[in-house]
Amino acid sequence: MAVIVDEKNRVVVQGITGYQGSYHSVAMREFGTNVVAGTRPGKGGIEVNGIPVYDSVREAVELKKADTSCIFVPAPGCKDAALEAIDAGISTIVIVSEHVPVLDAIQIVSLGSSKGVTIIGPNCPGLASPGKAKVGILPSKIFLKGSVGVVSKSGTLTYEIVNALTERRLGQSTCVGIGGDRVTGTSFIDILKLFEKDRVTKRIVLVGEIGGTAEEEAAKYIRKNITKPVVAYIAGRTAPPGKRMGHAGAIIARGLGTAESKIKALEAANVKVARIPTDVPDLLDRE
Amino acid sequence: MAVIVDEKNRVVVQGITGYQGSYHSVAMREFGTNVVAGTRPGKGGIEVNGIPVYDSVREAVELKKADTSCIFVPAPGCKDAALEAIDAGISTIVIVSEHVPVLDAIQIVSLGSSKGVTIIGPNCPGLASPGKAKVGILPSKIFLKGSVGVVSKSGTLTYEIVNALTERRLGQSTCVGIGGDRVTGTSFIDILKLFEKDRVTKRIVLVGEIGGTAEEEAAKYIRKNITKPVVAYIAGRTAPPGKRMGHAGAIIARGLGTAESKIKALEAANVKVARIPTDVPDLLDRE
Amino acid sequence: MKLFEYMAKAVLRKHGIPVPDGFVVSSADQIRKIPGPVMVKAQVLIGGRGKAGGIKPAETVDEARRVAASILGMKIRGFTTKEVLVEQRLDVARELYLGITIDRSNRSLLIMASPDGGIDIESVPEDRMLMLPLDPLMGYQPFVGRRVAAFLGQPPEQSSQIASICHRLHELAVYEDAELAEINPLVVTKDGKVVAGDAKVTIDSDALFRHKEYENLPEDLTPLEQKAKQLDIAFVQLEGNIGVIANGAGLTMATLDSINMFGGKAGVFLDLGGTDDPEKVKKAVLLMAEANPKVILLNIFGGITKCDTVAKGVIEANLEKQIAVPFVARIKGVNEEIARDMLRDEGMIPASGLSEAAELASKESLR
Amino acid sequence: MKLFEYMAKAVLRKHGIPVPDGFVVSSADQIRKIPGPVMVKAQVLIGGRGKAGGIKPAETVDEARRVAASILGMKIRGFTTKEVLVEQRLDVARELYLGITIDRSNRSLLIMASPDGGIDIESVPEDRMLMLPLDPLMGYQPFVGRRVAAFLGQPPEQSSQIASICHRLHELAVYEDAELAEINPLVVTKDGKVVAGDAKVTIDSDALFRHKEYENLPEDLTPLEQKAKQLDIAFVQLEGNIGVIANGAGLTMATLDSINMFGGKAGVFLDLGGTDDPEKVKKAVLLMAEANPKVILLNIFGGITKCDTVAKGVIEANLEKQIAVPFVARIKGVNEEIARDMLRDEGMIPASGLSEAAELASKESLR
Repeated sequence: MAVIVDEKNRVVVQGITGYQGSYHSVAMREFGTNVVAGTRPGKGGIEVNGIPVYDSVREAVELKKADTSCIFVPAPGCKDAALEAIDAGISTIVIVSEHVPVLDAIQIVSLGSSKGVTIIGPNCPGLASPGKAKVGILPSKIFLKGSVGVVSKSGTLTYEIVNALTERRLGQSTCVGIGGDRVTGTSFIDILKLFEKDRVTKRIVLVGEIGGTAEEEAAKYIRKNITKPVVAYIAGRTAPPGKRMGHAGAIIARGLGTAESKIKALEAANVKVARIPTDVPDLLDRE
Repeated sequence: MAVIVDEKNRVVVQGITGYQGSYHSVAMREFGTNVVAGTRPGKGGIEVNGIPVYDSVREAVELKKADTSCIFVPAPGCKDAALEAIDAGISTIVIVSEHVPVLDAIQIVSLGSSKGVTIIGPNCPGLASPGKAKVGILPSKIFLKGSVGVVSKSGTLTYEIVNALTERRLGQSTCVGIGGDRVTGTSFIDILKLFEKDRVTKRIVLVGEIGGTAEEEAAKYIRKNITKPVVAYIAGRTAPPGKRMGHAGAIIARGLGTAESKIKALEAANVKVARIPTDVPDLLDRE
Repeated sequence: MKLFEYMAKAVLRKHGIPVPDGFVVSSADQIRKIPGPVMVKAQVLIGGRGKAGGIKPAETVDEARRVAASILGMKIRGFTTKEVLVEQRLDVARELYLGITIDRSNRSLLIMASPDGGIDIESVPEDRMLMLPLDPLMGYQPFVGRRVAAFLGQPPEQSSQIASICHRLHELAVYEDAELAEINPLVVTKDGKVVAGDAKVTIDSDALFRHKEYENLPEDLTPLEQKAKQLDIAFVQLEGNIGVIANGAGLTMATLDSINMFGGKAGVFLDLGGTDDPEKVKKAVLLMAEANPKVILLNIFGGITKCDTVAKGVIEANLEKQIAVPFVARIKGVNEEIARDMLRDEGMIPASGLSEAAELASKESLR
Repeated sequence: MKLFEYMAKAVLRKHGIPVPDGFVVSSADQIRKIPGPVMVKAQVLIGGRGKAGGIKPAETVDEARRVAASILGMKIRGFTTKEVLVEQRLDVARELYLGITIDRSNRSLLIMASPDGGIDIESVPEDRMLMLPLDPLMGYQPFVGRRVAAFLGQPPEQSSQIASICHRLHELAVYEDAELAEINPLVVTKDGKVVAGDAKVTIDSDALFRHKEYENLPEDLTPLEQKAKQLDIAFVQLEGNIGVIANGAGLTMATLDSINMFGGKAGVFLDLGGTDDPEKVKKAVLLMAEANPKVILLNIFGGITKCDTVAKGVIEANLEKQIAVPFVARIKGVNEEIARDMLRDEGMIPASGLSEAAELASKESLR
């Protein structure tokens, strides 16, 4: 059993007829994922790369026993797509779609959590367990099977770091991109919890960014609950203060949210923090 | 441990300053219930019959550790009151208020169930476990401690039947009035499940009414899951067809919902069905 | 509360659901011009109008007036036609069914749809009827409309109209507190439009406090029913001759069942709700006296109030309006002995149990 | 996207929240009459206007014109004042704070309130600031407003106004997709009215597809920022001289961090988002050329597209507009060797890793 998904998950790709949906459904299948169906309202009956397409997730669940969804539907239709998946009984949903309105994300995430559905994203690259399965858009070539668990807010930066690990023969158990939007279904803590339990994962890499307080909360959690070694990188040490921060942001943050605050919190939790991404494999090697 | 509530529950009475709220908070306390607080927005700080009144349920929870609420707030404010209680972390809510709009009831019940809150009512007399506690408006005098579990959709008819049981020295373990509205938080099945598990309850009385299919569903459940003897009474054998039933009602009901249908279903589940309320003790005596 | 068809259609229109052009009149000469061929439809709150001759076509203004005159005043299953709806006749290609109501078992709203709309909707086989409970936390989402449209199996252009109507019907139910909103038939016209052919809307009467606009709508009530409504007492007219007053729906029905057991037959019954308020009991007794039953049976299970106080209310009513018929009274609760003596002294027939009361009343009614 | 104060107040008014009477002008002579004593307020999308002299009182039309003329054109922390709001002056008894925004940790909306409103709101101690996350499934309910009003500790009459404003502010956030709606100060006037003294509203730019009304609002953008926005590229101007193009926010920030490690300083940076679309890369290169950095650093991590295809886009851009400054290019993914050779042939400086690229660019920038 890998973290969240493995080769047994039966994946339906929502929005399979688009460029991304079509490309990545094949890439997922080639990685080992059991892609059983796609959906596109009004296009039911066709096939995309040999994958049957249905009008609704319900049909994919009833006819193909889909239990996992990967959503590529553009932002305006994303909430509908995600709630359709929840309503149809899908238990794990990876939302790749970007630019999802934050109030839509709040609704998706709160409904998902009230029904016990795991939601990853929105605006996330998804997750991959080399040798088992991937759900999302992470480039397959960068991975190497191994025992490092990677959890990250970022997309391409995650690829950069996974690639650096692989070049140093530091293989990965599971890599989860939780997405960098302000509201996401899965947090660092959710994934850290799974990595701690997962018998394959021996060491953990956490990739964060400035803004929000998720890294500080993760640090607090690590200090209390994580026994496996953790190495972190926080992007944005030298970035300008975020443009989103008005008064409300400052009131909420109360000094948290900066790179310094995050790094300090992580170091207090005995996490080694890399200064630049290429330092991550070095620090990990020393653990 | 009695069914749902006992003398350990800490009850807050929402709408304690009204006639009903004031009267029944004392009646509950005299029955043995631990009434710790009342609420009435804007009236925080006063006392009603020695019970401290707060502006909000949150204060009653924080200051008096209330975990159970009994709502007397008139229908227009009932949804707000119930959601306030859910939000404040109350785990059992008895809604006495009648004439609650059905869409409000749907919202209360679905939110309650998504948070794991037990909701009884709306428009229900509440529940009583003689010798332990009662939450609601059931007349205290009719009860006798014993081993018969009573579950009923009705108010005064429940009193009639409990009274008849008591006159025949057939004491009650717990009596739950689930309310007769179309949408209620707790169903016959929910209570039957608890009675089956409850070690004090030896025999069960179910009091239903024409309309809806709750009795048929209960009968199906009894057949499969209930080992204790059940006696039922269905009010409305001779009542005229309900005025509410239009096409939609008939489509949904598909022949169910009548007294005949309910009685047939219950008898098929080996439940003895009384023709009139006063037959209930006789049938129960024979079990 | 049920709305007349024309009001239901106005509510549909308000929420953006297409309905035929039309207008309502209470006398034939109010018809000045018509939008082409029309249907003239009796406005009564009961089904089966068509079979009863309450719906008829007309081609010209003159004919519309003639037809309207013939329908106005018509008695349809006990209801008098006071108004007719004169409405553009639809060029029907197909008749579908779409409705939304309360799903008791799922504790949610429920969308119902069938490709076989029209008069026999109640006998449509189960597999031709979609019953779709809506998750209350999720509310309506576009995928629901797509599913409904797919079930109805119309071409894409009609499907998108159906999905939109489905969305608006849900909105209507939520905004108007409709416990039932039903479009039957939902007509697909020959030129491809999807239009509500007929509509039933019932507003949840418990929600009227937030819908003042429905409060003073005409209802088809007798004077006694009107009075009962004002007192918040349920009033139902049955076939028998025993007038029953009880508190609580369950107890009222149980009282009817008990009467029946002893050979009696209930006539009017009044249900006070779960209260034992002496003032309300008194008013119910006065109201019952107006309904002229052969016997009156009062069955009150006391909760808060003491029985003697309730009995006092009954006696006051009797003083106010001498009740000439046998009056069987059963009041249960604290001080019931005192109450019984008071009632006996007043010439009433006290009873201690429900069965006893039912037996006594039945006997009196059969004399 | 941030709204100017006068627009934010128009949105508040639309949702029934009281705001002072007022109007906006872009030149002093547009002021014809005023509603009594007024404040003239610079309309810029930056805080600290008051301290900078951008808010001034006026008693008469003439004075208002003089004051407006002095404020119009004023530079406030880098922003030029193009319009002023002329607004009824409030007779302030108390200044409160009320806001709603996104709570990342709770994944919900968050209501914030403080009895200590005004300019120093950020330094209000925690126990004077109510932070109330709203359960998304429950939405806003009246008890929330009561709680907020109780925290603000005003008399009953003001409390009910506050609860109502709180309700409407939540409605505003939901209907307008506002990621921030802040009233600071929320003024209690001497005659007991509760009015929004100042307002900040930020609309979630991801939600503009359902708010066409905000799409063409004025924003204070430079021509290059405008161009970047049209291309859906994040454009940020920093202090340094290395122009950075990367794909993805995290990777872009990591590139800045790496440059900094090697002593360089980033100037303009462009973030393409998570894409490696060659066309978008090409457009970003052309845009960067216009920004005149001393060195350009391109860092693309390829996902879908092959590196040589991306390199081809870069080379095309270079052909279209000869780039005279050193160009360090790192493109990672399939066929990266081929891409590197292509770039070298074009006179660019290929790099294989992020550190190497950062080091090369920093060196070039320090020459």
